[in-house]
Amino acid sequence: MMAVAAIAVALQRNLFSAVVLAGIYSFLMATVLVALDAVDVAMTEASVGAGISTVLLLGALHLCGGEEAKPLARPWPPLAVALTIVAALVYGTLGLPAFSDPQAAPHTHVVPRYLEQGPKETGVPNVVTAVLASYRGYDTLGEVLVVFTAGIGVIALLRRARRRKEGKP
Amino acid sequence: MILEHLPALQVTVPLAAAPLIVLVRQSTVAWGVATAVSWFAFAAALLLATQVAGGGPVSYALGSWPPPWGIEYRVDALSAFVLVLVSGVAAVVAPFAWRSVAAELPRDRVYLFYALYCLCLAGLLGMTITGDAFNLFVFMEISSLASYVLIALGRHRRALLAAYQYLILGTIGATFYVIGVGLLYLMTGTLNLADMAARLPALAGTRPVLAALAFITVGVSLKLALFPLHLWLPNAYAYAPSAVTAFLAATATKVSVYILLRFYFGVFGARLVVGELPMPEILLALSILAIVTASLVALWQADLKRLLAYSSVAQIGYITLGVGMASRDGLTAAVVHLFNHGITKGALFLLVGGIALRAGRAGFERLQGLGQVMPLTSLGIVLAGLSLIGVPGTAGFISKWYLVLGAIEAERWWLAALVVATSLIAVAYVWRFVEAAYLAPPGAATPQPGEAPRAMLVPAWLLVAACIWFGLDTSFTVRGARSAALLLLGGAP
Amino acid sequence: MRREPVLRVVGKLLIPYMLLFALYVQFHGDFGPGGGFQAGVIAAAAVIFYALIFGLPAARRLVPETVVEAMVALGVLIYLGVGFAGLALGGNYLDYFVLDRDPVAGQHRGIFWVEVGVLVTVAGVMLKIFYVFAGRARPAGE
Amino acid sequence: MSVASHYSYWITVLLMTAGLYIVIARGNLVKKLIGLAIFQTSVYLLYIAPGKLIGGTAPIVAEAFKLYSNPLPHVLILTAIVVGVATLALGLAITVRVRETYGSIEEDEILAADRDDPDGA
Repeated sequence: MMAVAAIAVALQRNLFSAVVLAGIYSFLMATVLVALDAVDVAMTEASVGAGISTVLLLGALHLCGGEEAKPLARPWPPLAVALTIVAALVYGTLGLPAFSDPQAAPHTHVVPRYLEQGPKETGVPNVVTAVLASYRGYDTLGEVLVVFTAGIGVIALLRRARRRKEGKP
Repeated sequence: MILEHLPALQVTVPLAAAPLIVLVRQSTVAWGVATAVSWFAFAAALLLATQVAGGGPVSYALGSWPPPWGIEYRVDALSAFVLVLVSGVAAVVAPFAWRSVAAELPRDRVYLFYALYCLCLAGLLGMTITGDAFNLFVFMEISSLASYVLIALGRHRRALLAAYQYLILGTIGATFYVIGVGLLYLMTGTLNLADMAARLPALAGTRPVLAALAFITVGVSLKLALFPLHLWLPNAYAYAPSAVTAFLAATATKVSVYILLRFYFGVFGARLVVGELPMPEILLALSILAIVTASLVALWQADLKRLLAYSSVAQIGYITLGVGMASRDGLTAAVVHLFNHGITKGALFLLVGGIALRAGRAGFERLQGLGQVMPLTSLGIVLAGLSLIGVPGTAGFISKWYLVLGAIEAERWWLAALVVATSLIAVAYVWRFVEAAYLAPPGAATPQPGEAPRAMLVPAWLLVAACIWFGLDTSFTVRGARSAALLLLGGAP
Repeated sequence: MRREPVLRVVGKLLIPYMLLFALYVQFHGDFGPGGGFQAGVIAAAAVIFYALIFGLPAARRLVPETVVEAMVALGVLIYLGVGFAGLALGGNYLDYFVLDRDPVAGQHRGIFWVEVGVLVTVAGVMLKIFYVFAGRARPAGE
Repeated sequence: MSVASHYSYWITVLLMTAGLYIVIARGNLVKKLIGLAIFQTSVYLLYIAPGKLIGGTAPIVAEAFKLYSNPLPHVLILTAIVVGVATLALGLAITVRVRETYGSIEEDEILAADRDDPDGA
């Protein structure tokens, strides 16, 4: 279903429906993530992908107008690029550990300590939170800074100047 | 005690400066904080470099969690070298920005500019210093997002489109990098680069590892504008505000080269990359294409800023050429050229920024007779241009010298000849400036006589002086680059 | 939309609960899914909801732009501050063990403040972006 | 190495292609950003799917469970989602500015406008 939604987005020329489809896609993604036990991620994807992103896109559409002008002139070269990448990925993934293989490297290295020691060392039973805020707290700091950068970037780009400057031709 | 925490402070102090600037909202204070912070970063980088030169790699566990469970900061000869370059350029560009930014940006956005400048600097430093693959991605995004905005703040409306294209390609690059890291993680179960390197030899040659190598190469190549993935660079450099162009040209692509080096030699290991795969050949071919085509395209540009931007693509080709040789001299050349080209291009773009302030833009029609109108600026451009060509006595010569040495050592005579021959194209495009500035009388579009303000000229000349200084006294650059090259070939990250 | 009584009443009723839910997500993050980021998004969504029902000027009165901009910066500073506190108390950067005599309690305290920082910045940024986009659409909204 | 054991990867690859195709092929700036978002989301699956263990539960430690899915990719992807939305917001902000200065968000129209009027109106 997600695949269908993604392809529908690709084919849709009305930007408004493309945005709505992208929102649906995000919700489907969130559902899949719940099935994969990633509840924290699913929650974020639902609120961010389906919520914030859609609101932002709709806001931008409101400012930009909503119909895509032209059908594709030459669809083949981009398709070729995309297919090359598929080939590389298929080649790469064939050697990966099989789905749900408990002996695969990600399950045997590094992570066991989080699961076994995490609650004791940090006093937090949600291991995702423990890893997020403590073991890899510095990544989260970086993440907050990315949000911060985007925030002040948007301010810098879109704030209405008090007076119109000649600096912007 | 401070010394022991330098690796963390190196990045977090510039990071902390950004929110402070946003809170204060005052452009003078913002400039002061940004300058102070960049000088602090420079001092910290120098101290770290001496520490590393004296006592080997420094490792710092953030949050006191031992790696690979926590995130590690790791400074060795190579990263210390890049840290010095990035923070040094930042320290020179910050004073320059004072007048340049005031002239090019609306006043109520100036403080935001400095906040973004600090973020961009911190992001680049964080990318260099980190020993963790995912942390690298996070900091890459900080610096990239900041630089997209910085470019979009340019005065010309094309700056917006340039920033947009850079955003799309940069994000694709970063996502490719994440895919590569993901594959590596699935195979090794770790994100720490050193730990990865230790666990990879057992898996060498398996398909996911090869695919990861491919994805990381393509992703990072997009960021470092390796031919043919350079399309975003000329527009971005040409339309960004002058201070931004100088800073990004001197640092951003260099940090990406550093990442490529780190992954090739520090993680995958020279044995896999050089020994079993045709990576060196691919790199050599692409580099040669980059050097030749970009140099030729540069010849036809009508604007000095664009000319220099295309020349950057060509010069990056020289760096990757050195990487592709994968020998001791080749890598030394790559690392030395990383540094030398950083300061040369920094100097050139700063001087062009001065011209842009006086003349509006840097189209060649406005440069007619500039030698009489702005004598110091023109002289600086010529001197730095000599370094770009690689004339003996300038920094550029040193890098080309090692490139030729590396080629001869590998008995690739044609490669040595090519390096010399392509330098002649550089002569041609630098000559175009000389011709306009000194041999033509001032035209209608030439600005009124008068130099750029001292606050802009002094930083620019500092870098010009550095181009000459590092051409004569090579002890810092070559020694640093040599130990970095040995470190890379030694296999240890 | 501004004269819809049903919406206004429902909005008035719901928004406090949305904020409450944000706080629940924030502090329950230790035990169930959730944390600063999600809570920040929900809190911002509550205010955006308010703006949609009562109009942008009303939302701007409720949460003024300057406050939002300060939030954006303050959250980051809280997070960085936790890191520097770790340094000041003799640990490494972002070391939570030293924040309390009992290391586990220290961890708890560190995680708590870090999540607060995330909440403040994320809510601030999301709101700010919304304000900026919406303000762009209706120039008279100032 | 059966095909069935890798089907989660196939889905990822398919989504990735669709996203990337939209980015490269489409000339509309907003559409490109949607494509970019899909491209990024597909990476989430690449990370998370292999972390799932059948019979495991979400990584919230409690007495009743013994087997948990891998929490580390979850953390990474949380960060990646945030980065994605930050990029999207910035990209849209730039698009809005482009629209205001050029009056269009179609790539070819903008390029044509630049050719006709290189100095910018």
